[in-house]
Amino acid sequence: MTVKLTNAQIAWRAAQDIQDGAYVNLGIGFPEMVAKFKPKGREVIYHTENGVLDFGEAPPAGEEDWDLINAGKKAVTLNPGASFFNHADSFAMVRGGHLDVAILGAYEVAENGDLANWSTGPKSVPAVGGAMDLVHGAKRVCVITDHVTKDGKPKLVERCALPLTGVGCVTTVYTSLAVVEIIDKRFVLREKLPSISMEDLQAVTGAKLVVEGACKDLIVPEV
Amino acid sequence: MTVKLTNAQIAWRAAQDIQDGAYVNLGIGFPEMVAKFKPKGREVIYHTENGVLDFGEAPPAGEEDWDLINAGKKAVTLNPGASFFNHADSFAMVRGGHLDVAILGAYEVAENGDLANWSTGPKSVPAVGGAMDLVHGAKRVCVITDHVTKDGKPKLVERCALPLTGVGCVTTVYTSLAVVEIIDKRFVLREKLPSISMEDLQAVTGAKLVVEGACKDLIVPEV
Amino acid sequence: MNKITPSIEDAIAGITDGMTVMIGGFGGSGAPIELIDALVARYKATGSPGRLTVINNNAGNGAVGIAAMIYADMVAKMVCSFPRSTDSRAFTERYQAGEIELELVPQGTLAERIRAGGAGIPAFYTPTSFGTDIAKGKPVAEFDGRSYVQERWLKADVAIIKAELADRKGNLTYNKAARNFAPLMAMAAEKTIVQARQVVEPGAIDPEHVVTPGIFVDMVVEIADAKQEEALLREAALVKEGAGA
Amino acid sequence: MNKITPSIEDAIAGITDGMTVMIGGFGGSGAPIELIDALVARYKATGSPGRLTVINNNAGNGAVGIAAMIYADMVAKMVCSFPRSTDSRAFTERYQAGEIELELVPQGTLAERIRAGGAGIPAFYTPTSFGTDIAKGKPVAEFDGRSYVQERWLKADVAIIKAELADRKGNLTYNKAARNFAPLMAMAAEKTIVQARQVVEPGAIDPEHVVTPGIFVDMVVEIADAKQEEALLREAALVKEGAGA
Repeated sequence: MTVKLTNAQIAWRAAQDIQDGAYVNLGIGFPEMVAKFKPKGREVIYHTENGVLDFGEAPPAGEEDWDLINAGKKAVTLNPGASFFNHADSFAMVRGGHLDVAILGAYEVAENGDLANWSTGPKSVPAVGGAMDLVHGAKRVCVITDHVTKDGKPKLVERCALPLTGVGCVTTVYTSLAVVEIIDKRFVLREKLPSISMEDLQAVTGAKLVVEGACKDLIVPEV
Repeated sequence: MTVKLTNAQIAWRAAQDIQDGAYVNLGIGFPEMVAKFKPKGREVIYHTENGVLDFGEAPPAGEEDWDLINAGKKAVTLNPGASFFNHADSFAMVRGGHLDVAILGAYEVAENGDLANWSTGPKSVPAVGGAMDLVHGAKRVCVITDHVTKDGKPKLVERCALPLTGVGCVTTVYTSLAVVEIIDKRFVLREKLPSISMEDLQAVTGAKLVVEGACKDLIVPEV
Repeated sequence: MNKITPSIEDAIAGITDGMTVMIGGFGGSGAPIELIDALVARYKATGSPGRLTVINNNAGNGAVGIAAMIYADMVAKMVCSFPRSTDSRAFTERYQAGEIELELVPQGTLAERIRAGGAGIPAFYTPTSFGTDIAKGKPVAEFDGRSYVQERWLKADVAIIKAELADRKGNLTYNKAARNFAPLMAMAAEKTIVQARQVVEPGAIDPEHVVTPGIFVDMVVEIADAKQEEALLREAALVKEGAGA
Repeated sequence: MNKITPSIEDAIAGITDGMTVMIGGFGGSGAPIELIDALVARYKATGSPGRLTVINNNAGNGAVGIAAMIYADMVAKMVCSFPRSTDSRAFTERYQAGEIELELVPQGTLAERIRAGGAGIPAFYTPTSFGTDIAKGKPVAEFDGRSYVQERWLKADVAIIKAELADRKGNLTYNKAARNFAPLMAMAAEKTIVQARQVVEPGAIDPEHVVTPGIFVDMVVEIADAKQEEALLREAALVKEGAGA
């Protein structure tokens, strides 16, 4: 099983499902990459927890305004129609269900929609940020992740072993091998790489993959 | 007992206790009169529930802007340094304890600080407005009122008979005959008209008036 | 993304029987008269939308705005803090005849419940109304030795509000005290329909000055010369005085 | 009424041992560096104010701002959502040595708790953290079939924040995303101390554009050329790189 999507390709695939006019929050790090692959012709409005709506790309090096940053503390620019607001209003947008899509990374996703993405255990300094709010706000809570850990262990599991970020909150998982929706506490397989068999995919997945209707080929260009 | 303060004189007396730099909310109607008697040299900032801080006097007739009104739906003007905000922020100022003084009218005030000022019973259309919030927000909650009803019945009572606006909320009562503070669920008499005897004042008061230290003469100019 | 709708009828087309409708305004300031007029006209022409629950600080005044909706018998229930006004005959008549339901909410609690609806807070505690008739039947709790009443969020199917400037992305400013409940209602409604005095290009409103970010807005109709409810009431009063003289 | 204080030392004079201090800023944007520097200088000179509880989204970065307070051993407890940063050595060292306490709060809950403190709401329910370790020991309740966690308000003795414009009545604007927690902290603290880039006459800020009304502000110090925390950190990193080369 040497064939799998790169992180960029996973981000590309997730980006295809973001509709024109969507309000989107991209988590810090890998999820930020999704913005690069917005399909042409679609207008997407990005929200960041620290109180900016409709921000744009990073400014050229040397032109940063460090009072104009995103939640990852990276400098950003503004699109026409941007707005600033305080943190309570920002999380009213999140918690109040006003975002269409939130995209986050994951350590583990369970078939019941539970997500673990904030703590690998009691050793490190705990830090949760806005993830616990984001998973309960957006209409679609999407995870992008490698299908397995660096050690080859499944990240899609029956029950999360790590500390939870949220209960029953994930709607879609985009992995390096497949696209999986969580429906009625089951992993419903929507797409898989054509190069991997159902058996091999199930073997690296920690919970049952259900096929309902068609399972399409997961086809992603080189990006 | 024909000698008593006019409404204007009650308002004048209440105005004397508003300190320089105070943030003040004046209830609709009679309490609005207090603004007229602000002692010279003091700067008082008025708050109105519908989202204006630091408004000024009424504009000349014909120059009203009906989008610039107070809670009594009267046209007002702005002082330099005024601000607009939404209703939730406006009541955050109230409920959050940021106002120094709120001045309201009353049907009844009880010695335990209970106030009844919103409903005279089940017959009329009930309407509460912002009074129930105001009585739990300001640092000083002052009532200005005639000492007795039109029928001569006491308005300062042991327990309110009418529906309550708030429990244990009133701090000071300015009446047509006296100034009374509510301390530890007792009416503590601070000032009374020199022309009325303690006995006569007690006779028109529905609960015991306590004197602690000096009871000063209530002296108010013609206004 | 273009939230501008040229037709006021199209803007309100999604409002149907039995919906809960938040209507911006405090007294006459901020009342979206043209949107209300279009609703009343549609009801008179088609019998819909009826049986509405209307959330507003007041319950109409004179015969315009919400009072016109009540007179047209479109309103089954009012949620408000102050249904009495200088001339609130429409509501008073229907209420005393038992033809309209009233949920009376203290003004600050009304504002906070609407904000809570918009912010995903299903319930909160407030000192307001503790120990009063308004608190009857509501859960109470003590925090740090003081007693509080639990209040629930308020949401709506639709909010109709009046703004000053708007852009195609739905960013809004307001005019003076006409702001009042509008930014909260825009957050708390499934769909927010705005009448704005002027539509401007995105970016024309300084990002620092946006009061309602576009995420809370669904449709915008430009009404350049909007009626002002208080001005209408005063005109009507003058006409009446004239007629009486 | 004049809330302008010429001396930064006078402005912070009321901050004493054991106080709870809210500090504006998200990462480096909005960090009131000069107010913090003055606090650290006073602590180093006098041993006070120490044993502080600091409320901020983060727990300091590099050796400036809150990190400088932690290095100076002024901070007994941090209340924050994200104490890990690119270079959060100061906090990490003290935390792993058991020398500093941490109350970890999800970012949206942190914002809402501070707003609740300012708005007189002692407790509210949020879906955030339900079923997680963060919710352990907190009351939970079900509303409309969904489970929520009860969270309490957060208040402080003092807030120190950074603003863009200020007038003598305390009205404030902010610069871009430096706004973040500052308007909430100004509401939730007993005393709010502001460093503003520029002091202007009352009325110079349009009443429509005031972000924090003066009622929430107690003292204002004008700091025209304030340091920017992120810029300081990048300068420090460059110096270090240079030294290492």
